[in-house]
Amino acid sequence: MPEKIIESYNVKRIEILDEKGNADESLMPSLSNEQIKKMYELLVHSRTFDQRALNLQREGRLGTYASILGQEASQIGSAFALEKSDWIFPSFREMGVYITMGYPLYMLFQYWSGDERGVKCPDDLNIFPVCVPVGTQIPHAIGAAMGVKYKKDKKAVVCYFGDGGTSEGDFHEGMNFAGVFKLPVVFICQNNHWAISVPLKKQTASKTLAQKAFAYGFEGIQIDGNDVFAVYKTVKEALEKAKKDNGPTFIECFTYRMSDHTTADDAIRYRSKEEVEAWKAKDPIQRLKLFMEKKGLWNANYQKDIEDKAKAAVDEAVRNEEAIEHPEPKDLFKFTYEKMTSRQIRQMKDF
Amino acid sequence: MPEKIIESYNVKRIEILDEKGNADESLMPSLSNEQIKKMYELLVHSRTFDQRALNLQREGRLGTYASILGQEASQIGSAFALEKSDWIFPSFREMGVYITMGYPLYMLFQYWSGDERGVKCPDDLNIFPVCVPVGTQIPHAIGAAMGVKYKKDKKAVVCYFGDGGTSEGDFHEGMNFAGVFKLPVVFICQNNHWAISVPLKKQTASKTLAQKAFAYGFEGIQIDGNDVFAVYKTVKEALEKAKKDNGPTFIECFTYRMSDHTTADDAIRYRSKEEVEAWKAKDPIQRLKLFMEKKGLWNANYQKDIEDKAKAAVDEAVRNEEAIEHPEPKDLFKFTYEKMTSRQIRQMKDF
Amino acid sequence: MPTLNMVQAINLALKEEMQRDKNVVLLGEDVGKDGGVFRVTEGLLEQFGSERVMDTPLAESVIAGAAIGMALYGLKPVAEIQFMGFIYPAIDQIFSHASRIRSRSRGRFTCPLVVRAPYGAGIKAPELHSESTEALFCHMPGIKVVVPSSPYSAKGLLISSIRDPDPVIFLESSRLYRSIKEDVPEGEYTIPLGKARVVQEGTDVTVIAWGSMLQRALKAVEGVNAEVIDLMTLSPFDEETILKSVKKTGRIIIAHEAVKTCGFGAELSATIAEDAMLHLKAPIMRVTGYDVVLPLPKLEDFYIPTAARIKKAIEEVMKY
Amino acid sequence: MPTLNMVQAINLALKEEMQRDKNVVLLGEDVGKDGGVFRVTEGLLEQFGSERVMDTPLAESVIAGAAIGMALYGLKPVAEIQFMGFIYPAIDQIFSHASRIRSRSRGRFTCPLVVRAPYGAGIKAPELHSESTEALFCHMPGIKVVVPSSPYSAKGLLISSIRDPDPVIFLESSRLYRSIKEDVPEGEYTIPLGKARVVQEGTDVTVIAWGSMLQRALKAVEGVNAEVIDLMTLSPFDEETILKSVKKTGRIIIAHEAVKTCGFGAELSATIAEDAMLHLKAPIMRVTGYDVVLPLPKLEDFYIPTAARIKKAIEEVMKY
Ligand SMILES: Cc1ncc(C[n+]2csc(CCOP(=O)(O)OP(=O)(O)O)c2C)c(N)n1
Ligand SMILES: Cc1ncc(C[n+]2csc(CCOP(=O)(O)OP(=O)(O)O)c2C)c(N)n1
Ligand SMILES: [Mg+2]
Ligand SMILES: [Mg+2]
Repeated sequence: MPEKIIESYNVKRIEILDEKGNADESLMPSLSNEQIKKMYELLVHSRTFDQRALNLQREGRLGTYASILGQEASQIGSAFALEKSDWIFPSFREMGVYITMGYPLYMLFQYWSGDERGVKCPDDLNIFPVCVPVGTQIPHAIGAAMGVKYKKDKKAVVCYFGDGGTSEGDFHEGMNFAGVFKLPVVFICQNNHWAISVPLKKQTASKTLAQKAFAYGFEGIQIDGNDVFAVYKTVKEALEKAKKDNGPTFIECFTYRMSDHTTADDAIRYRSKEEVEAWKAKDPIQRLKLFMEKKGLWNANYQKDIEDKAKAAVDEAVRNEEAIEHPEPKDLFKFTYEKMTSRQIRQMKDF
Repeated sequence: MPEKIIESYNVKRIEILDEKGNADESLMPSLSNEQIKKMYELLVHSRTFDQRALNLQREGRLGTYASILGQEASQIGSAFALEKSDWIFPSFREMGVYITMGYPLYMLFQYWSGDERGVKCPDDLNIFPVCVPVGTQIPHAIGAAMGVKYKKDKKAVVCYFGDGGTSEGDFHEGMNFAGVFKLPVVFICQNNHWAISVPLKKQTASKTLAQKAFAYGFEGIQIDGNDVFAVYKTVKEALEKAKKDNGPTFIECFTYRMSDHTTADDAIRYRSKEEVEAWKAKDPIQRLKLFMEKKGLWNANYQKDIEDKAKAAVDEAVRNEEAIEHPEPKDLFKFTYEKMTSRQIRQMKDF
Repeated sequence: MPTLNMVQAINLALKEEMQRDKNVVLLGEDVGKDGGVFRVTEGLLEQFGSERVMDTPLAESVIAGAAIGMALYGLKPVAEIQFMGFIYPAIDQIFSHASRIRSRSRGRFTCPLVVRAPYGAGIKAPELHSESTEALFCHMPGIKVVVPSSPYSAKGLLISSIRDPDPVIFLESSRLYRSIKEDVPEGEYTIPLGKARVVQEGTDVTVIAWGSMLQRALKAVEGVNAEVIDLMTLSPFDEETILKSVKKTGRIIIAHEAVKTCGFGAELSATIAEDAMLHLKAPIMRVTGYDVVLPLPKLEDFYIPTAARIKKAIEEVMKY
Repeated sequence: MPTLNMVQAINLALKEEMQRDKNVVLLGEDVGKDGGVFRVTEGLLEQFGSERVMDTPLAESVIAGAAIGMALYGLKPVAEIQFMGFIYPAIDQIFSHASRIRSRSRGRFTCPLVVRAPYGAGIKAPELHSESTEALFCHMPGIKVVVPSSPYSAKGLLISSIRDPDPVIFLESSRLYRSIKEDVPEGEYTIPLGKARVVQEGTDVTVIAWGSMLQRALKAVEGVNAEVIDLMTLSPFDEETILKSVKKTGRIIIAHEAVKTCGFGAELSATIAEDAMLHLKAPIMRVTGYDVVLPLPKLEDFYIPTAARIKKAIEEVMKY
């Protein structure tokens, strides 16, 4: 058989909760009503935070900020599946993950106001600071996963990045390591269809991002990233697989960046209103609300209650953040090395 | 249909000429007897060159050298499909490609003796110099292919690299560009199963290298790299496709590095004799000889004749190379910029 | 003559060079439809089409590497790296190839390309958006490094860089992009690479600066009989102009935004200490960024050298 | 006490540190089964197993990046880059992350890792196997750079580097690997980072060198009353020892294998010109590689600074 097929691959896509709030019961993950409500609250909470951050930026009270609008289900759904002891390597657009993990809100504002102290992760969490150079956090996740494996810890490592991130060399090298060393890592790619002004089609000719995993010998799967149940379920299973030492998983969350790339961007320059409108109908919060309403878990009072709570928490965080003293110029010198060099000590005398 | 298959991929493998010299007529490329003999002569020629290079190195008359033993069919078969006007980006183990393209033999010895002048490609060829950092030639091939496309030239660009090369970020980024811009480029990956001491299995968990192309939205195919007909046919078709602006192709030549990695290496340290022995039976030259013998194209006289010719050509090249004057120390300064800097001019006074 | 800011001047240089020479093409992240995140390439996609103004995937190494391949093939690519902090993944292509291809092939292949990148702090941007590591590229023979300090010089230097037969790293101070305007002639003019400009003559002290520091240097010398040199090309740099000034003033201040250790100021100082030592009246002082990891916005103003710090250094050397 | 060459001394340091601390792990291309292309890690796979001595795929960026992740997680990775010329793809991870993680996280996360690489010319190797671009790494705050010049110092410095709380680039002269032997004690001893060593005291001239140049410096000073300093750590470097020697001899020669422009010699010279100018009796001379693309083997001996060139510089400064 001189021309033969030696391998075959299928790309799967999972959807559970549709736009009308109907869930596929056969795939539905086991979640208590309390958990579902908690998820909903985190979604609302994250969006409240996000809106406030955008407002603060407009008022000049925050620096450049990257909105998560539209991507909340991918972030909350995935982080909800995590344990506090898991290690998380975010990019720069994962405020919903930080919030779900219980990261202090005021510190997030502090970071986006240009203060390193905002990403000094509390000791009981393992969230690596915001990673600015696209894709470069992936190798760190690989190394941490190698550490987990070496120490035989019952932890998983999760790494977040965007569709644009899949074009970088570090994505490739890292994915390949994950396959070769069969690492306990879950890659969560938020395919929000844009990398600043570059649409997915110009980012890669690959039909799905999920299939990129096949090049590294492990499972890749596409899920509806605006469907918090699909995200939760898929990530949860991938984490369990990782913790059983059954290797890595690549999850493409099919979602959309509803906002500008950052507050320094103006998306009107490069994409159509129609495209954005079409995605509005797929809003991740709206569909969970409809689901909960059908189940009797949601009503207007409840909505008002959690919105008030979210607003109060964000208000307090803003107050706390704005009460923090400006960092000392001397701080410039204190964290480059464990001990300052003699040259630094001399330079510090300028202050 | 909440859990559905949205894409499917098959990895094909092509074999035409088996170890006993039998060719699958249904797949056989159209080649005249003269062409087949020419191919055979190039195979012998390349092996003669290679053996001499190894000998010269042992005698201290050449620097570190990377043998092509076992990979001749991948190199000669692919280069035989090329036109002189095509652009070629080799790695460091493509002496068979240079030889097939008619590159002056003595210059190859000159290069491996540590003299840049050996890779000053003659004007009628477009072979880029030996590229030492693994995988880094791939982006150059991409850029050249973008040039071909921009100028609407009827040329293709060919890029060679090894199995190890597929692990580098530049491979990934380059492949992705090729897919996005639909470039007229043919990637020829000589999977010789080793990257120095690292076997393919530790290089990637991917079952084939061919399937890596699917991640970039274009065709990847595995071929028997010790089968000069399969190589020629596949590359020829890929080149035609490229020249018709139908995009890139990735070809995995399944072959084996019979020799040490380079003359500075000692493969006994890390691989078994059995493995090497098993591959001896798949020798690319032997099987073409058997094929030709069956077709009445080969006999012992012919063999002697072409061996003598190859030896004579190599002898002459060695003589020519050894007659070349040592490069001038002043040459150190002459090729950094088009014009020497004032600092360089002063430094050159040391000589 | 139009009064332009640096963004407009660079845009004009690109436009005119693209009109003049069909081989000039642009590539980079967001350079097309978006016109670049700083709008430097605005309007060029519309004018020249997507074959010449290429939005690329997010991959710096192959942006540089593809530019190399294009240059080998006879094009004149101008690649944009979105911020200098993202040039590091492209360093391998620049150091291992762009710089060496002429030498490697003994001149058969050459690499006439330009890599443009905004550099420097002061715009309250996120991490890694504020690098000024120009010295790294000056340590690599085969590469030229150009850093304009004003709209006028930006246009003339960029045209020269595009026409140069060798690879050029062209660094644009993002802080200056829109903060200074200047008369910039339409139509072609070039400023030669490798030549510094004496911005102001003086006899008591020489201040050498480039890019983002020139304005501060000029401010610092107010009221002093100082010579101010805008280096413009860092590699290869204009030893002659500098040594001449040393011989004249005998007091040297070098100001740069990069960290002190191994910044380009070190090379200038070392050159002077080697070739003009006997003309020095005072220690050679470097006024630079501190040897620290670049801070986030809240501390960045404390990091960037100020006119006051340069002034202090001048007072210091004037004591000798 | 065994007499070891540098390969053996480094191997011994790795072995002892791995015995002492289970968190010390090795990774890199061919470091396992093959024992490294220079055999520096020979025997360690057999002794410590493939969980601690990891042959990796061919991917420098993630070798460095994974080392960072391991360090974050509490391991002490020692990554090998096969030749310094192949460290460029890893520069982004080193510059953007290893150097900044402590600062970025205000100390919550740190990066105690070592990246080892053979460096320098003189072994007739192919292109890009002969780099000595140590100065690049010295321009990046947060990174330490160590370059041993002998088996004894290699062992002691490597142990210190592994134990250091910050990332260290550890460069090993491939030319020295097997060309010098020295008594190297078994068992632990450390040589502190950041301290230079006065190899030989003298009064007339100071020669500063490191790594591959120290032997040539010592040869060059034969018959001269010269002080010779082995810098050992380039970043942070030992200003004190150097300035003290300047004050003593007043004549300074710096020898390094890297190209002259923006080599680490520039920083040393600039530091002296700034802080000890008045003690200088002569120009500060740099004896370095030429400002050219590194040649292939046939010309490499003409590139590397020789003892004769250092000697000539000494004669030069002795005229003052
Ligand atoms: C290495 C690097 N190059 C360029 C940038 C500038 N930049 C910031 S975000 C971004 C697009 C990222 O797209 P994607 O990965 O899809 O993430 P998203 O912004 O959509 O969340 C770019 C180009 C960067 N931060 N890092
Ligand atoms: C970037 C880089 N890293 C490391 C090396 C050292 N090195 C030379 S060849 C090689 C293995 C290459 O393997 P492969 O790509 O399979 O090609 P092959 O040698 O088998 O032809 C290595 C690691 C290099 N040349 N470049
Ligand atoms: Mg995106
Ligand atoms: Mg191989």
